[in-house]
Amino acid sequence: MKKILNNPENYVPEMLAGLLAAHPNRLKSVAGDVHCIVRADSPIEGKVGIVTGGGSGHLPVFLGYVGRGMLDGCAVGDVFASPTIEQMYQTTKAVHGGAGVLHLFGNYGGDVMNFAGAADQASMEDNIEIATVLVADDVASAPADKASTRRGVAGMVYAFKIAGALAEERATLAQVKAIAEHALANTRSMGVALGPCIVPQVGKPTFTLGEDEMEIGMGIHGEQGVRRGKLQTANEIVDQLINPILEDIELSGSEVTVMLNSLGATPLEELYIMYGRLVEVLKQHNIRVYRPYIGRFATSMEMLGASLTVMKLDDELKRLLDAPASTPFFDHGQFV
Amino acid sequence: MKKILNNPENYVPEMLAGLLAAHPNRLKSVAGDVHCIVRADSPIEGKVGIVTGGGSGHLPVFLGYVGRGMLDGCAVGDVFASPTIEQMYQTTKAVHGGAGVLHLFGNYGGDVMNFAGAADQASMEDNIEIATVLVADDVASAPADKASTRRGVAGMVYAFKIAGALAEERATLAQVKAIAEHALANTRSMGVALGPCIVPQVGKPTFTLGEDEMEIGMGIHGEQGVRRGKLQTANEIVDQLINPILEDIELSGSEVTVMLNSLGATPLEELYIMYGRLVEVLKQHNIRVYRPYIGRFATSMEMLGASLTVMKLDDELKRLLDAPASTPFFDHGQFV
Amino acid sequence: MAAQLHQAQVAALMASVADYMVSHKDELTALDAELGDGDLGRTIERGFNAIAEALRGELPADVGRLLYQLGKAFANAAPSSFGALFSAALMKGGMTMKDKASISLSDCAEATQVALDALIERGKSQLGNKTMLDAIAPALEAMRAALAQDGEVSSAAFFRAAAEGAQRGADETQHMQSQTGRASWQGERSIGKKDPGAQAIAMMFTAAALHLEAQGDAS
Amino acid sequence: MAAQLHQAQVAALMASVADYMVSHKDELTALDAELGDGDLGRTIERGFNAIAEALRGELPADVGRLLYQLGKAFANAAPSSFGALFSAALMKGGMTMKDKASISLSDCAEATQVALDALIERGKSQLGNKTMLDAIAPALEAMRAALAQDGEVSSAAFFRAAAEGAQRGADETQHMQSQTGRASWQGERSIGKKDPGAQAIAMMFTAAALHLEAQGDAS
Ligand SMILES: Nc1ncnc2c1ncn2[C@@H]1O[C@H](COP(=O)(O)OP(=O)(O)O)[C@@H](O)[C@H]1O
Ligand SMILES: Nc1ncnc2c1ncn2[C@@H]1O[C@H](COP(=O)(O)OP(=O)(O)O)[C@@H](O)[C@H]1O
Ligand SMILES: [Mg+2]
Ligand SMILES: [Mg+2]
Ligand SMILES: [Mg+2]
Ligand SMILES: [Mg+2]
Repeated sequence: MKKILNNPENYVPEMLAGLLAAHPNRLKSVAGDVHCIVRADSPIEGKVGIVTGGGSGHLPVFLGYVGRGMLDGCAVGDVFASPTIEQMYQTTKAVHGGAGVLHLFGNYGGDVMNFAGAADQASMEDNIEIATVLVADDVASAPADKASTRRGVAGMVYAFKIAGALAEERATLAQVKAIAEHALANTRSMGVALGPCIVPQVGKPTFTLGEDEMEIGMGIHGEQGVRRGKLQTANEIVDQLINPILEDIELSGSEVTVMLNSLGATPLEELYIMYGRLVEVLKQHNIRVYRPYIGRFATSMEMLGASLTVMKLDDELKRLLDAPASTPFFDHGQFV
Repeated sequence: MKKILNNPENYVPEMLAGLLAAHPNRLKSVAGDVHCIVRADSPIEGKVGIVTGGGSGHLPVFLGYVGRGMLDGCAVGDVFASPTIEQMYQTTKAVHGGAGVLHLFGNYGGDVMNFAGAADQASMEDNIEIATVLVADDVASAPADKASTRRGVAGMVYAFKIAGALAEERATLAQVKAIAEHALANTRSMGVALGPCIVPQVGKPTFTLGEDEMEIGMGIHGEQGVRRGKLQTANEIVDQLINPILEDIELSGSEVTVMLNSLGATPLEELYIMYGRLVEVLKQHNIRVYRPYIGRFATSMEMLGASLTVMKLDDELKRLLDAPASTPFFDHGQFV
Repeated sequence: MAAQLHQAQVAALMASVADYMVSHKDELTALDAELGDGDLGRTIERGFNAIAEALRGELPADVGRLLYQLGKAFANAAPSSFGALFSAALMKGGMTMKDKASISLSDCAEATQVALDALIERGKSQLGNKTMLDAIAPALEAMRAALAQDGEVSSAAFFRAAAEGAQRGADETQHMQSQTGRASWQGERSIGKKDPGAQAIAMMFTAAALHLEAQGDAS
Repeated sequence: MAAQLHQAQVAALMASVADYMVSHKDELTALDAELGDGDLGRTIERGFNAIAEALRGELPADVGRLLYQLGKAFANAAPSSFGALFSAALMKGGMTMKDKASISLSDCAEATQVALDALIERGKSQLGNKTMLDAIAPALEAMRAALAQDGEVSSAAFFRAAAEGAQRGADETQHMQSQTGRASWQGERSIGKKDPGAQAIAMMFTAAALHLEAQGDAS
């Protein structure tokens, strides 16, 4: 296992300590637990708090998006493992500014069940109004008629951005929830894996692929995809990512934002090669691209592969996408 | 070779085409050659142009830093290979706004000799005043008494930022050259490699390391380092990167900016683990950190490893570091 | 007199189960690697280590609060799907035995029923979806059958019956298509693989039976 | 009459050299992998393919412009250290023979001297620093010696002498410590390894000798 670490057991707490040391003006931990990370200026009176949570190993997801215009807090689990109910609860409590809290996170069993427990506890013990929105954007994980069982992947970054922008404008909890749902209803993703990553405490690869194999549709923890086969060209891969998305949501004639995301090891160079093909295909379908995001937005440590996310835009989503945001990993525009 | 590409021979031109398609408002190519990339608003009348160049495979270095407040242009070579004299010349010509052009690039033989040829041509044929500053920040590559032969690594990003900020203020070529030299005189780097990358046209790893080995001081193209040995802990690695730097430049009691840079595959999580140790060591030497940069700033495609860069700050460097910049890969602050 | 388990016996039994589970974790990792993300062994290890540790500390005097506390320890140590559900089961099941310093075997069956209901509520899943539920339900049935057949059944025999039921149920999951959790993303390809959570449940009952058999417990 | 090489003969000779170099590129890659970054074979391949391609196109009638054009083709195709230097050598060396439709062997030696000087100027390196210079200098010496010994020396014998000199020089680089280019970053560890650029030069002269020998050229 070729990793720069001190002790697999301390991978996450040491990572969090480093993160807090690097961004003291932006982030703080609460309840004496580095796994409970919130904006340094939390709670913000009168603003809906947005809390996410999930396993580590996906930076910048999740906690890299805690900051102005995006998230208020993040409960951080061990690598690829849910945080605890207690951590979710403490994070929720710490960002509550009187306007309620949105739990916005990926559709993974452990997270779902633990957030349910945390929501119960926050509403029962502290009378905090909680709304919950699950991210389930990965078209590879279930057919359209079971869309609600899909897993959440990079599309969550768009949900963070859109919901975060509206919350920053002091919208109500119901409004923030509604816009998150609206953004996600218009968001689809699909990925491809070329090589595995290693969970530090496990010490061996999460899956194996032949020297010349790839898996289309594989999940970000190595969950099985839709098809394993010979490694194909960039153009063929892009086609296999975009086509299922185009079948799942009507996009012709519309404007979209796209995110081409490396799962970690795949270099930017290859994302740009993919992007060349992507715009070609989108053009064929009369789809215009607004503000492409190309880089590493949701990773699986050193996994080799990439994902594509498309969000269909309307005026409101465009306005919120353009709104300023400032977090350790996502900066654009300027707050006035 | 597990890469997402169409044809190794077209790796770079397809990457560039994708990049130009993604950032049409920021970048354009000139002289009918996608290898000659300049700011979309080039040339800027009365502003010193800053041109860099070098091999591909290091994104965001080099061309990712072309934009307001940083670089004006970049001549792009094949993977790990110098661009041609002609490409450097055309790029230089395209950004010349009447105030001269600074050639600012890493100390690699091919680049040095080709930039020399391009500078000759630009001054002879077009009467453009050219200044040249080489980046030679890698302390692992030569002892202090041969510092000018050192290779250039991630420290060039600081040079781009500082020189770019001053050029944006309409300083003269001599001033821009002087501040670039000043920044670099205060900049040192050192890296560690845990695993190789693959040059697409070569198809096999640039070097091999045993399953449990690392190489301290290895260059970003796989050039030999100072020591190959057993993989050590994050803390031990950080010590071996920072100590040679502390021996090379007097930093006690001063303020620095640091860059912890992944060479590609090494995840952000591990950089933060390293950062935790780094601040500890710096504190022991009474060195304060201003604005740490933690992420992927200068890579070698999917190489596994990391580098550390330190730049000692004074008021002027701090001011220029804080100045706004806006490029496809580097955004901070806002232009007014 | 019908078999009773005192608080200390329950604690000893849970310690044995914890021990057994930790040493059999790799089997569960392997199953979860096939069907899920390969972390169930780790969940089991962390969760049961936390239980073992809690058992070495100060313990409530009644069985209900004991199980509740162990459930909470599991939840904080191993918050995966299985952890969230199993800990909820222990906590809710435990709550039915609050204030009881000793419990009967029908209390056990009753608590298992409550736990099963709690799991269904929290996990929003159903029997037949290829989950741990499919091991718990037949275990519960076997418990009820054992009690119905012989009111004086020994706790060892009672848990042996439950273990056999759970194992049968776990084995049955091989023929099911997963409808819940990350295994469901495999769709039809999930058929033929045993559900790791169900197998974990079967192993726990087996561990309990082995413990009681080793005690020569025929009370 | 002293040996002369006409433009067409130079073109044919360069085509043979290009061919030979491309088919021997792997040896150079291996040397450069030891001492540098392993791309010299690729530089050679691209550069000489570009030369071969240029030779298939329209050619200037004089040897000087021919070599200048081939140098430029090499530079645009293979802009590495070796490429930048070798192409400069061809261009500057070529310029000394501008307007000559045919050249003598002492023109060759003269051009080599000019090329060597140009290399030193552009590369800011010196003899003994373990570079291609250390193959060119002894080749030049051998050329001069051959001319001095026998004013009527055949072009085949002349280039054979140069090739032997270059190869001796290239072999000698093994004992040197690198002072220039990326190999210098290896410091003392560079000792014992042959300089790839020097070996490339030796191979070019060898290829030229082989070509002329095969022509049975004893003019
Ligand atoms: N909603 C659910 N209801 C009941 N059991 C479930 C549910 N989801 C998962 N499980 C059980 O949990 C097991 C997987 O546990 P675990 O490995 O902890 O999950 P994950 O790694 O996906 O969080 C499955 O084999 C299944 O028995
Ligand atoms: N400054 C220099 N002067 C003379 N020869 C040089 C110089 N730098 C490099 N070389 C020669 O070039 C060879 C390496 O060429 P190449 O592989 O193209 O370099 P790189 O890959 O470093 O750009 C060396 O073996 C050496 O002979
Ligand atoms: Mg899991
Ligand atoms: Mg090279
Ligand atoms: Mg699992
Ligand atoms: Mg080389």
